[in-house]
Amino acid sequence: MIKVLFFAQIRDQLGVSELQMPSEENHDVVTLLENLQARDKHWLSVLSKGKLMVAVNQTMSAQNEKLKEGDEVAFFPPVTGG
Amino acid sequence: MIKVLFFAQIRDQLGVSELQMPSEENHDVVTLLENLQARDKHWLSVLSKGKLMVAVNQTMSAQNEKLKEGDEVAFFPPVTGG
Amino acid sequence: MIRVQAEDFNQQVEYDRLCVNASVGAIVTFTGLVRDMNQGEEVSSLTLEHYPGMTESCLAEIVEKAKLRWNILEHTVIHRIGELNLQEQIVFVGIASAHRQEAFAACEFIMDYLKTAAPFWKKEVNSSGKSYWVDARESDDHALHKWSEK
Amino acid sequence: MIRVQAEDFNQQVEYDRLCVNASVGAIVTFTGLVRDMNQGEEVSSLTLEHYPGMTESCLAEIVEKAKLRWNILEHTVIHRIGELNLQEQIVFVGIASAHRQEAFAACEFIMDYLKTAAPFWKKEVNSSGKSYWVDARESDDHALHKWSEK
Repeated sequence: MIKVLFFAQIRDQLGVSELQMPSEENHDVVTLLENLQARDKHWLSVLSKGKLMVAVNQTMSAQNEKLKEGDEVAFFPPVTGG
Repeated sequence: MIKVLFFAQIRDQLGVSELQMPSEENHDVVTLLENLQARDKHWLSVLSKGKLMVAVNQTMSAQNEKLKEGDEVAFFPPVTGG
Repeated sequence: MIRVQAEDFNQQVEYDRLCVNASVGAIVTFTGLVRDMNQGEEVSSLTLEHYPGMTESCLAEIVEKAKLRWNILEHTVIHRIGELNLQEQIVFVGIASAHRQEAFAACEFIMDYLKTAAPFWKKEVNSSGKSYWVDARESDDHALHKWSEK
Repeated sequence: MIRVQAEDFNQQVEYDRLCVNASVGAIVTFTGLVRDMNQGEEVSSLTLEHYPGMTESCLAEIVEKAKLRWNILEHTVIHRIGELNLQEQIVFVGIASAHRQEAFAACEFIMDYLKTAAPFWKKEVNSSGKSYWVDARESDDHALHKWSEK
């Protein structure tokens, strides 16, 4: 499985902070994102608007990053710390 | 009279920290400097070598700055604080 | 030293940690505070969320990048999380170097990267009690440009 | 606040003075220390001479110049005089602003000008007990260029 995390307004809007997705059907970030967007209209809307950042195994990643069993993928809005 | 001050290595080398010069014969900084250099070979040498900075009434000044009775003129090497 | 913590920190304690040895000639510190106005809203408090684990490794990576460019003798990066009130300290970056130019550059570089790359998010509460997520600022992206030009 | 003094100063006290109000979002501080090596000499102590009267007005003028360029909410400049031992604090510049870019720029600007315009002179004593006046550094003159380019 792939562990998927959401942070900040993405998590608030989806009402979910963490879920598992099968690694077989999600071999890269863009496919995983498409599968999440396909859940329903609300998910599509939340995961399509604005700039979405992605981290794979806690490192900032591109959308074409490959995924494998046990990976941790996080989706979040642009950071606003400091 | 014009009050003349020397700081740091200039003062150490001249062995004088302060003296008075008549304002009548020292109507600008360059004339004052020439009159000081004319004292003897040692004064000429100390007041000719390296970069000499000048302040008139505690403000950094150019060599052509005019002087008047009661002015305070300081000669010192480039600053090294901070 | 890199710390992500809910607790406040003391300036003197953090400063003293940076004076590690007699080669230190310059210490530059940056402290970010919760201020009363942000993006046109009157702020009364904020909550800082982060991505545990990634935050620490991301800050360590930013410091490593700075160390490749400047001679840093000691560094401290502290970022607070959780609820913070008006005027509270949010973030601290302290750099000890032999010379001032290095300390200034490294400190500002780390702040500029932290602002755009470290996984922290601010949710503010305004004076009417409304809470909202803070938008990322374009000026923070622009601030990075000066480091690629050199 | 501008102070020229023989006494040491405390980082926390100076920091607290800069947090004047809730508009402060960023505080940058610079501290210069007596370091063990300078211009190839092993330093054991130094004496700081200054031009009383002119020093204070010169520092005030530098701060005014900075205030024309950046929005500074609070400033502190402290320069010590007299004899200072290895690792002692020499100079402190603290700037409080709404935003970090202003605080960084103003703090570095003030240090760059102080280094080349404020009438202080350092006489060092090296490890063999020899004392000598420190030479001005060309790099300090160069540091001023960045402020005229903008």
